[in-house]
Amino acid sequence: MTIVKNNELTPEQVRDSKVYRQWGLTESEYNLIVTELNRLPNFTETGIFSGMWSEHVSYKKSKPILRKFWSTNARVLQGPGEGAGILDIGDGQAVVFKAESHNHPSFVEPYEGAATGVGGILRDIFSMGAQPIAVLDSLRFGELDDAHTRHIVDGVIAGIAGYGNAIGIPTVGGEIGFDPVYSGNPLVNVMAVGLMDQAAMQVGQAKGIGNSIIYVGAKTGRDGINGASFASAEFSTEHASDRSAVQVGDPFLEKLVMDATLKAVNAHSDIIVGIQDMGAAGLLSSSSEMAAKAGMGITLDLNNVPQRETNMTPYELMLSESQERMLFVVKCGEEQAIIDLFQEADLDAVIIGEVTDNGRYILEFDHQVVADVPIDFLTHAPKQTLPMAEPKRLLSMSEVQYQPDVSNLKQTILSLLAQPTIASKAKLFRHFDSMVRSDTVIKPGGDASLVRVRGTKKALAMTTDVNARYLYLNPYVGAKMAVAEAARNIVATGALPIGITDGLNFGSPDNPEVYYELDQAVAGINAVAKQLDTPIISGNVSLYNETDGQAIYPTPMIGMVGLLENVRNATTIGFKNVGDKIYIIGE
Amino acid sequence: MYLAKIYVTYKPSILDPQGEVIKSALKRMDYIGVEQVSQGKYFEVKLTAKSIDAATAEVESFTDALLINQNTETYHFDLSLVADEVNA
Amino acid sequence: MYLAKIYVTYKPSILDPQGEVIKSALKRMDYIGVEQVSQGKYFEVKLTAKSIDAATAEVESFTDALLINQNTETYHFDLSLVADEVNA
Amino acid sequence: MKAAVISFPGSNCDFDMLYALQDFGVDAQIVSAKQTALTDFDAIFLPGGFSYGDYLRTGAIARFSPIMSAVTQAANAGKLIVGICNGFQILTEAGLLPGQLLVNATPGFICDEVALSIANHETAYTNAYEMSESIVVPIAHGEGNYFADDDTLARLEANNQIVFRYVNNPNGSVHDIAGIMNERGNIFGMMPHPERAIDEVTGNIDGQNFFKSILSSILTNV
Ligand SMILES: Nc1ncnc2c1ncn2[C@@H]1O[C@H](COP(=O)(O)OP(=O)(O)O)[C@@H](O)[C@H]1O
Repeated sequence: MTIVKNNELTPEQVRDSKVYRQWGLTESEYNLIVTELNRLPNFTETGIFSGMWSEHVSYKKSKPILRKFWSTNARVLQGPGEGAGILDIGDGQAVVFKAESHNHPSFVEPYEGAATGVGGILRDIFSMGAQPIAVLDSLRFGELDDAHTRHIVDGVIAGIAGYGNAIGIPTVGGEIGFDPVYSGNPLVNVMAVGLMDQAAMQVGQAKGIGNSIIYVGAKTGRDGINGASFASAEFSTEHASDRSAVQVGDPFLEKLVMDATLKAVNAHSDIIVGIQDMGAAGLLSSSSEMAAKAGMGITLDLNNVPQRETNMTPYELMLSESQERMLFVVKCGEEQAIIDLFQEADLDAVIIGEVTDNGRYILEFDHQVVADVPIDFLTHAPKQTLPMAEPKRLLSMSEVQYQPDVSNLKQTILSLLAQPTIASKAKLFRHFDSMVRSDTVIKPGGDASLVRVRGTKKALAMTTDVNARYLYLNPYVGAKMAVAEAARNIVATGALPIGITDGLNFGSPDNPEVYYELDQAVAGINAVAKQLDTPIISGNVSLYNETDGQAIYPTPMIGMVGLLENVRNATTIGFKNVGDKIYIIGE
Repeated sequence: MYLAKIYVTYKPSILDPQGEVIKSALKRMDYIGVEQVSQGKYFEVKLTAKSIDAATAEVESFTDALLINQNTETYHFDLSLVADEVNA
Repeated sequence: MYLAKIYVTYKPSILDPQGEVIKSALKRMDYIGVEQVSQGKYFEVKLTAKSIDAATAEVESFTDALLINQNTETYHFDLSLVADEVNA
Repeated sequence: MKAAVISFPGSNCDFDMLYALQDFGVDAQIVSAKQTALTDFDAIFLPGGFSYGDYLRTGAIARFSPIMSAVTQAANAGKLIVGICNGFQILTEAGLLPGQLLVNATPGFICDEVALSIANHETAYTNAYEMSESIVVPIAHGEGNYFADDDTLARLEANNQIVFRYVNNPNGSVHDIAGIMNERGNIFGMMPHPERAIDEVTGNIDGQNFFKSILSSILTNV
């Protein structure tokens, strides 16, 4: 039987106060939990269901659409579902990449929101056993004539720089756009690319009865509690109390964690069973998903979790989103080698639990069981199939193409170039160290960026693109255009496009028109991806990008990676010689 | 003219990576009595104002608006009357 | 246990670019009374020591050695006796 | 020649420096800042990065790492000590080079490629450069604003200790100083990154002669 901690609501109080609704669980979800458990869930259990069943963690609303993504070809070693996707690039090597959004946190706290976004996406990469080699971003803000927007822009740029520069992974490219629809809901998407030997591939699974769960990295504090449900809720400008969900990043610590993790993967791949970073819904989602994927159970003793603050409750420990933390599953009896390796780098590494065969998620605290629920149930939020409706604006849209009225070409070109979205972003991206690691062949300022693979002739091209106005006018065609633009950027460096990650930024899926946009955008991405043979191997969904009922444009960022077999064949954007001919290619 | 001395610190629940790093450095340097370190910011602002009350209001207003990050930081300050002299 | 509050500022001859940036931002935000801004550091250090004299010596020693750079910075501090409690 | 590249917790250009040295045929290896001996090495490199997060002041905590007494010993023994970026900041904090690196005059991190003029060609770091050459070298720092008091500056100028100057000062450094050495000439620090400018593929080879200079001066001295 489970017990109730001091100061926490009793199961009956949870039921009667309906506190679960504030945490994002619906009435019917709560009832389903009661039926499945055959009792009332206690406070901690209710909290972990609300975290695991949030859209941000469970994708319960977007999964029916995401399933449609095409993600298999001969190169794909790992498709969606793990921390990041993996593609074969020959010579026993692989490229790993994924995108992540930090939209809501960056609006509330631009510097830390963007910084922790970079930290999180890098953990996704190195938890797969890959060395991160590059970061890119895709940013949307309101118009620059607004002081608050400028504050957000400055904070976001400084945050990406602050984290990426310090950890020493170059920020090699990205894109920035400005439009009033983003003024209350900026978009901060970051993408990271990593490189590894296929032999070192790690997946986040907790296999093997009796194997140990080891916690490594930063101590757990009360920061970001319920960040996952926070990211899955619509924003209201009046909701100032939401602001406690702020997390502060420590790139110095993450550098130590990254280096030690990669060292562990290289030296001890025989005893490491799985690795997972603690991202959204922290310890809770990392531990339960690792066990669920392996079809196992897990028992954690929360008293062993390293803690930064005193008197933290099981609920807080499980839902904290403190940064720079990872979980390892290590073969029983072999733990010391891993613990020593982390301690050598002055990092915490502590056994906090073990893998079981009972299929249950069990949490112990102060020698008592504080949660005991079936893992499969916990990690499979009830899917929701939502209604779709073609947006009214599209139904009533004129068939006639807009014809710009250009009477003074020179004037038009000058005012186009003066648009912040079109003008050079060099003033902003010069804050990013784009050259650290000394592998950057094409730096920001070209079409795509190019990073060489040291020790080989190869290089990887990478870019992020989307023009959301096109999607607003036609989500299917607009999404196709985004993939096509990304591919053109890759090809312009001489590289062959090989794969896609995405960041699907949309409004509330509960609005049938938004859900339709999401569905159409995915269909559009898919159509071109198949034509180009660029499977979608990872991605991120950010919904509820609305402020006071106003949704952003549908903004599916496309992150594309290309492979250039010989870096000496790289082509750059600049004109080379006087007298060279200029061609236009295409229709 | 008034001189405001403003002391900014992190809110207690916020991670303070600086403080931790400095503490371990001091320990390594054999300052074994050190139990806790936190690093914050210290501003000295000279301003003209009609009265000490006006100056107080002004300091609170711009500290909230610019000097601190209300999500993560908190502050206190002292205010005193000083001679009308600004170092260039 | 003792609590040392240590205030670090640039020496007057050192240009403080952060202070300048803040001052112009405040002016743009219409805090027109602001005449001068300087940004320094503020440390709170809890330490155990045999006596207030020992604590004073300790604080001076580690501040000189680590917390400031004597080329450009200077400091003053307050020391007080506090309850024996450290936040984890 | 044997070279050590010191890896402090938070160093992130350590491998860039290692690979650069190896490209020039140097027998180089990474040495952890926890080590205490450097007797085997002819030259010691302190690389760029954010040692200990650079939270207090750049280089302030790194200078108290265990390895630093060995670095000081090696310096006193006349071995070559080279600090790049964070390494320069550590050397000034440790008092092995005069002055201090302050926050950029316009606060904020900048990554760029800047022109440097060679202020002294007769050093272990510049002897391979042509007389009139001005070179372009990457910079990447938020605290590269070199400061020293007037007496120190006068001495640096009088003894030709200023090795590189910025052509267009990007960070407010006094006397446009980008790199300096001690009076004896065996300790050197600069904010720009020559190790990022040695390979045709990455688009800039102006750093090559920096390494060639070091090699030739060590080989003639050994
Ligand atoms: N936020 C950013 N971070 C890094 N590089 C950026 C960023 N925004 C733009 N860039 C760089 O500026 C160049 C032009 O970008 P963009 O305006 O998207 O061009 P295009 O429309 O041709 O794709 C690219 O090299 C891109 O990587």
